[in-house]
Amino acid sequence: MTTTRFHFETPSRSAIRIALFTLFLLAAVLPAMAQAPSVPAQTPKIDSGDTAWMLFSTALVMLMTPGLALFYGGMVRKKNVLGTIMQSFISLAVITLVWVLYGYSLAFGPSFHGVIGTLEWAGLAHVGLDPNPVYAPTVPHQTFMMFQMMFAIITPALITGAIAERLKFSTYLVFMVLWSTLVYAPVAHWVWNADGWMHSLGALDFAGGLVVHITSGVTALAAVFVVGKRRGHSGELTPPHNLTMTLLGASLLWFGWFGFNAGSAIASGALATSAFVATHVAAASATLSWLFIEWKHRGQPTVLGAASGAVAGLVAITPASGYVGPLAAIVIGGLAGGVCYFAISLKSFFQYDDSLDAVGVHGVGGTLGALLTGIFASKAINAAAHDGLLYGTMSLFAAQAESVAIVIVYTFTVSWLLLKALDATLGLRVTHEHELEGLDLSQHGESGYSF
Amino acid sequence: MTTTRFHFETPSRSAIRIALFTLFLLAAVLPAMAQAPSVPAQTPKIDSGDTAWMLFSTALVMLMTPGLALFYGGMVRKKNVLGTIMQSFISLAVITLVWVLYGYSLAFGPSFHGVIGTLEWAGLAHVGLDPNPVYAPTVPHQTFMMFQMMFAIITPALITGAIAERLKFSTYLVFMVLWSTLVYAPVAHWVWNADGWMHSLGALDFAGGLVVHITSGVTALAAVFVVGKRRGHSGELTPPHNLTMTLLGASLLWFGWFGFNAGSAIASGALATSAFVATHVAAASATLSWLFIEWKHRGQPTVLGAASGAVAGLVAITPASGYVGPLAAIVIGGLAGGVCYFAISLKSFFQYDDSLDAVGVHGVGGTLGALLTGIFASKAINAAAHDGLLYGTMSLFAAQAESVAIVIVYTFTVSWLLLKALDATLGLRVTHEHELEGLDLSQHGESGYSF
Amino acid sequence: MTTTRFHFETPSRSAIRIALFTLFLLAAVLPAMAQAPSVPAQTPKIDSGDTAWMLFSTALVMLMTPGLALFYGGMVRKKNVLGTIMQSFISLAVITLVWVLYGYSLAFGPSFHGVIGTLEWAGLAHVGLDPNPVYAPTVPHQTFMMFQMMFAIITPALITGAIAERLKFSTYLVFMVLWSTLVYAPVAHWVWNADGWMHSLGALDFAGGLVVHITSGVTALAAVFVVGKRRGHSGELTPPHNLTMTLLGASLLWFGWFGFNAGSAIASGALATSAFVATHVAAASATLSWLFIEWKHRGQPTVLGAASGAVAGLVAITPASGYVGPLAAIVIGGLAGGVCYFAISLKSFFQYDDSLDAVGVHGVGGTLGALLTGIFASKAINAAAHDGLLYGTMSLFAAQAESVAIVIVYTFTVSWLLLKALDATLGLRVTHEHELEGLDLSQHGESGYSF
Amino acid sequence: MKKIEAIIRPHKLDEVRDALQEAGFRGLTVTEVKGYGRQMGHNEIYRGSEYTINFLPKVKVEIVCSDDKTEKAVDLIVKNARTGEVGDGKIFILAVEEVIRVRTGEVGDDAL
Amino acid sequence: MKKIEAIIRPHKLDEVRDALQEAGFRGLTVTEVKGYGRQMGHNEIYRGSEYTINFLPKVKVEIVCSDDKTEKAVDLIVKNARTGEVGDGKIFILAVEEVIRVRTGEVGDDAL
Amino acid sequence: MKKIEAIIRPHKLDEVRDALQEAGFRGLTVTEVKGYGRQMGHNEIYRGSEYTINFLPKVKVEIVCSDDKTEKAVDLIVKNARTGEVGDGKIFILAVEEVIRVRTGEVGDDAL
Ligand SMILES: Nc1ncnc2c1ncn2[C@@H]1O[C@H](COP(=O)(O)OP(=O)(O)O)[C@@H](O)[C@H]1O
Ligand SMILES: Nc1ncnc2c1ncn2[C@@H]1O[C@H](COP(=O)(O)OP(=O)(O)O)[C@@H](O)[C@H]1O
Ligand SMILES: Nc1ncnc2c1ncn2[C@@H]1O[C@H](COP(=O)(O)OP(=O)(O)O)[C@@H](O)[C@H]1O
Repeated sequence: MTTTRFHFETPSRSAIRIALFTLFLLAAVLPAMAQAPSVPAQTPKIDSGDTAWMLFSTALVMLMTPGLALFYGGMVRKKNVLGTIMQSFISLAVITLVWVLYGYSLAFGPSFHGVIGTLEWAGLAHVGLDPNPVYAPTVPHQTFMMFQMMFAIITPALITGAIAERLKFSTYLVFMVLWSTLVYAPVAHWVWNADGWMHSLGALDFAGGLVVHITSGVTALAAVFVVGKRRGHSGELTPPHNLTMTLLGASLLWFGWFGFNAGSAIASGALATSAFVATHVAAASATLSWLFIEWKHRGQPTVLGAASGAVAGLVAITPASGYVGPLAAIVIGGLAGGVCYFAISLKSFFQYDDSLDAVGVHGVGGTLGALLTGIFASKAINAAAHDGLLYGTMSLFAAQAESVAIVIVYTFTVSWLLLKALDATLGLRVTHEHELEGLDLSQHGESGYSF
Repeated sequence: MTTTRFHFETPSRSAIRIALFTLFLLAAVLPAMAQAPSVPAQTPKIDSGDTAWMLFSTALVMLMTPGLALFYGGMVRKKNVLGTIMQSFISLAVITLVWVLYGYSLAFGPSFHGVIGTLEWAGLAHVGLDPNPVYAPTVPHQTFMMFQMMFAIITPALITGAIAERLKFSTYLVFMVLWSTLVYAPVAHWVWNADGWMHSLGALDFAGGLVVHITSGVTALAAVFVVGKRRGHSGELTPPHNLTMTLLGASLLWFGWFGFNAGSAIASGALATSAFVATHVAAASATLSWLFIEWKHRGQPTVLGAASGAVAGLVAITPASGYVGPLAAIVIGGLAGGVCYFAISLKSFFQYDDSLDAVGVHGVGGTLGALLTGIFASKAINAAAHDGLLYGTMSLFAAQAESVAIVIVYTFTVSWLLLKALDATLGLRVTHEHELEGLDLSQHGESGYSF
Repeated sequence: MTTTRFHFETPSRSAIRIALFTLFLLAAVLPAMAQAPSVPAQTPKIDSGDTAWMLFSTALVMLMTPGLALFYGGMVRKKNVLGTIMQSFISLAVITLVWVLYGYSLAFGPSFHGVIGTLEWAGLAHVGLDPNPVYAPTVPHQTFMMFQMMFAIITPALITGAIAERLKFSTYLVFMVLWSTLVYAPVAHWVWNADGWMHSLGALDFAGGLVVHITSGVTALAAVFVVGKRRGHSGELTPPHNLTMTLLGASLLWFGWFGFNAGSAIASGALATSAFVATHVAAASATLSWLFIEWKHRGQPTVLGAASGAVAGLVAITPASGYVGPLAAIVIGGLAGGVCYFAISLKSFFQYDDSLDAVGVHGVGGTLGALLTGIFASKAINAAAHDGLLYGTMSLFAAQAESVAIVIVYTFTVSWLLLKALDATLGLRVTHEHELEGLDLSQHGESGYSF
Repeated sequence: MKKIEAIIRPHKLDEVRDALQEAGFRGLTVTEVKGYGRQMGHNEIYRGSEYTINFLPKVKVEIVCSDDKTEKAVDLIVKNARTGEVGDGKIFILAVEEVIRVRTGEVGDDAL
Repeated sequence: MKKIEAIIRPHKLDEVRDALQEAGFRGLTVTEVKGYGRQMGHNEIYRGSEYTINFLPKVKVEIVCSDDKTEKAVDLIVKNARTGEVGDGKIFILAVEEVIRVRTGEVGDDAL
Repeated sequence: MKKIEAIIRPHKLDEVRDALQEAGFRGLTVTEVKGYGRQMGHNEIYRGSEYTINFLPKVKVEIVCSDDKTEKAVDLIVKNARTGEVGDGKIFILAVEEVIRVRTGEVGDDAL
């Protein structure tokens, strides 16, 4: 699939071409529908409880994307609220099709030398309702595919926080498709595919510290440099327009994260419970740690700080959630709250405009979490894990550090090139006038509120 | 409990009648309480995973009604926001009692010649915690009853979109009760009751294309004619007052629809997964198709368009969700986005005021979905299905078309008569002054916002 | 654990001390991490369906706290919206740590003469992933612990409704910790611990009428007296600033309450279904009963009334939910709507300022529900129950009344002393200027909205 | 030049604007205000407590025009904003000493 | 006739309104405004970035009354809106040339 | 004394405020308004229906100052609010008869 053939002249022309291309793709695959996955006569291995849990988790992770939309949407100015929400919401549509048509095959399909999946599972061929014994022995293969789809959906949306209030919608659509293909799918393949080459490193990533948070956070960093700062002298930047929306978004993220992490056990039961506990406890601990540090440092415990702390904790516990107990989760959360609090001040220091702190929270928090996994992971919690530094073993930590470094370098390079190419051709950024007018009117012809 | 002392003279007279009727019913069934459904000593057939999934699905479908409230509430003017939200919210209360007292019995109880249920199960007599082998062999009968209740709740709420900003609250309460009794319960009986007469047609309706969307959409059409347009010259109609609320509502609908469709498998496992996948994929595809068509047609890809497309896709996939694979779902969603996009322009053409497009989305989308089921349904996906046109069989499509026609004719006739009768007696519409003042103040004595 | 050693001079000093103390605690328990709960080689008794249901229920109850935040947040003035939301949200963080560190051990740990738990389970020692046969034989012990945690989280948040718009944030943090330790944990121990002394009374409390609603409602009553009325002459009190937020909150509460009550079956299946049905039906019935009484009494059926009625019904059914059938639930809900409607007028009569009616709804509704459990409970529904008055047995009702009286007296006494002590030392109430300025700016340095 | 300030009912705004526009008035400025006057406020009831809403939503329309057009503008406003019920609003006329158009710097009648 | 424009603190509005009403002033119009003046704004901190909120919420009260009542009105406003802290606000008095009541078309003092 | 009312584009507010402040103008009051004028409104499309948004967001800046500073203020506003496109706005100058500071009761120029 060569999405590179895209060649946009104006937003609407590009729109129609995408539509045509989609149709074309559909035409190509429609004959395959007769052989679509079927309910086999006998599926002895499907467990109703595990499937219930995984379907529920999938629904929860789906809800995180609207949650993120609100979390981000509340932090921007009123004139950008719809555009910001849309950047997350539309990912539900775009990445779903990418995933079904070829993304899942690239990430989880039969591996080509551990580097990328072949297109054997494109259009979900061979991805049926029988369990896939490798990935998910007790639930239908499509359940696993859907669960993973929700991860692929939220990841590009996370990036948009860094370049909020200035991203061109039409280019963003193309970016999502390409980034998902060139960054997300390969990294997911390396880390999670049964034959992915990073397995040999022995690194652990329970629910996506590398695959979701580091990729999105590092791309966010590349994006702030390529896209540049928001225009207008600083005085014009007004505070978050609706923090109640942000709080609601943070709460939905927290709620959905139970599916994200505990669902990554790919079964109901003890491991799911353990990840569930670690997730919640780390979020709580990070909330308090951010809040108290801010209170000490700035004199006020803010509500946005509490929400940000919670998200930072959730990010950091993600890679570790299936390998650590509740007390380790308290420590991980506590560190995440503090480290991310200071990480977001880096932007003032280095003078870049990571508008909603995608770098500071997802990049830094994800990296921290991946490294702390190398310290706190314990075979006592999850027999499939390795012991971390705390238990006297050095190798896991080294593997974590190595895998973090590799993912950062790969992601930054490819994302930077991709963003540069898009900026030079389609333009990543709205015009000055459109930025002043706001994304809502300029990109979508709408206003968020007509009170 | 003596609510009988109530003595209403005005609008509230209808209210009191409902109350009296309710009391009467309660009085009749209270003695039965001692024999209320019991946890039997042995319930060998209840599957904990299936029950978990169905309880979860029920909760999800319940959440759709508040989701709809927000979806609609964001699209009206500020002065009508509470009234609009209330029209959905109150359905949770009113239809719950209707369903427990007699609605479930009419729809799913022992059939009277395939036409309507008897009152044998009124007050949930015989609807206990043992599984009902016909409807749901692995979950308690009450689980199935509750799941179905949530469908009965959201359906009348869907109608209100067509006549938003002018419906009289007191009359609406009476309408809900009567419509549920005269339209929803019979159609549900015909289509879903094990002995319903439409079974013999061989039509398929997995999760309510006929029962939920066509009935509500067609009644919406009848209602726009009976109730008439909103007053005021067109200039006075202001744009949606809060699209962030609408987006949140659409997201909750999407989230809840997993329960709606995948829950209609009435068990966890392969079929639920298949329906889950089809639902999500169709929503994604419809979102993009609406968006791109609008972009081409109007020059801007709107956020409201994306949300509307998603809902249109969810509506259209509803009857097909348990019978089609993911690629067929992409096609169904893609068609739904396009067809519903053009369907909503019909109102400008025919000059009726389907304010929030209940006809264009639920009527047209539901009909489209029911017909497409006749094209794309496949025994390979669900052994209980029939093959559609695509697989060379004509009979299913014919059955679908016939059942659609029957439901449309029945629903339109009964709804139109009911609405006319209510308009002539209680009045369906608020007064001119109340319409100017807004539903919030005139119907409820409140304001949505006091900023 | 002697949190009484806290000694706050200024908010930020206290903050840092809490942080230090937390660190200290962590240091103390970190070595224990190696012996953290492990996934045992064999866990034959974990049921995947039951665990799926309990994890889902736990997530649902977690969502109730943000739901409560919105429910309350919409009812206050704009200048207090963040502060009000924060009072609920922060409970997710604070009580989580309390519960993990020692709260769960106090409430559910090995009993010290039926009065309080020992610290044997502090830091979740011995609370692993194997099922605890006493509390939850088919799910991991940590699942049960997490489910119970969510109850401990929402309970202090409920109290804040009574003293909204004037509570000092820093003192509130201390209050939460102490109240949870001195009131919540003991009462939960008496009622729900396998060896709790109130078991011998034979009282029933399925999901927390005593433990959650009476404790919070009675503490709310103590708080309105200790804290006093909001300042400003009455004309200055403006109506709820955003009822759409309140409606969304009420909807999330209703949704979450399925987990709260049906999850209290601690397993999927018949009992969970029965509680689910009772919960929903009671909410519906209470919504209508409040609405119609208000309509008759005040002339308008308000949207806030409907939402309040729903919550009142959910509160009242809580203790009874696992012991009554749907028709009894209709009666309980109907009574709750009416009784709570009149209970909230008491505040005008007695001239206290229970700002958001925590006393009227949770105190009165919880008491009513506990007493009605003594009337309507039936062994036919739940073999583990006792029959209520309706079935000719007096003893259960007597036990309910006795336990209600004991919990009220204990809670009021301890809460009143605690609140008085905090008021005298740290100050419970913001200064006059801060109250005028609003909690958002004075306590958190933020504004909810910058439109 | 005069400035006409008209406090009117919100739902009359479109009619007033249309009438003024047809009559050749090319500019006006609108502010949402709350009015207190002879028109009785209404009561809103929230959980049993009554709140008297004394301040009612109104809009203020401001039009600056040359002296000779003032009467015409006032007539149009009165005609189109009137319902005959208490609360229709008031029109105030003030003298304006100078008008400047920001874009061009033009002053006086040319700036309108 | 005069128009009195008073920029005051929002939470003083009810007291001012009550006082004016008791003294027989039957109408006024209120606008939410943002004021910039000697009163220092405050800082709000969002995720480590400080935002200086220079514009503070104020309300503008407009009362049109006959010349002889102007002093009375000003006195009442000053008395009831004062806290003594910087930021209490200002009162401006402008001449009004004509007043018309929309409902009746009455003009001048009768229209008030 | 004069009252300067300037209707300008919202995003020009900060520049105007900064310029005025530097020039020694210590107080002003801002109101969000909607303007109707030569500048064409835009169309918003909601589900296929077009809504013409004729009223565009503007802000009204009010500054009361002594007669001699009026010109200076107007100059600064014109310079800093101008984009050269239709819709830059208007400035109106009205006479103010008296100014009172609520906090102190001072009147006239002292009150500013
Ligand atoms: N003296 C006044 N000064 C300023 N505004 C006034 C005055 N009197 C009335 N208004 C405004 O005019 C509106 C309508 O006045 P009201 O007395 O209610 O009815 P009517 O205009 O029919 O006499 C009020 O809501 C208020 O905004
Ligand atoms: N010259 C002015 N023109 C217009 N409004 C002004 C002027 N000076 C002050 N104001 C308004 O009065 C408010 C209070 O003024 P400020 O200087 O803060 O305190 P004080 O009234 O105590 O002197 C300001 O917020 C602003 O709205
Ligand atoms: N005659 C007028 N009276 C009051 N306000 C006016 C008048 N004319 C214009 N305005 C205000 O000035 C704004 C800008 O005017 P417009 O005609 O669009 O452009 P320009 O200022 O460039 O001529 C309008 O939006 C309106 O708020």
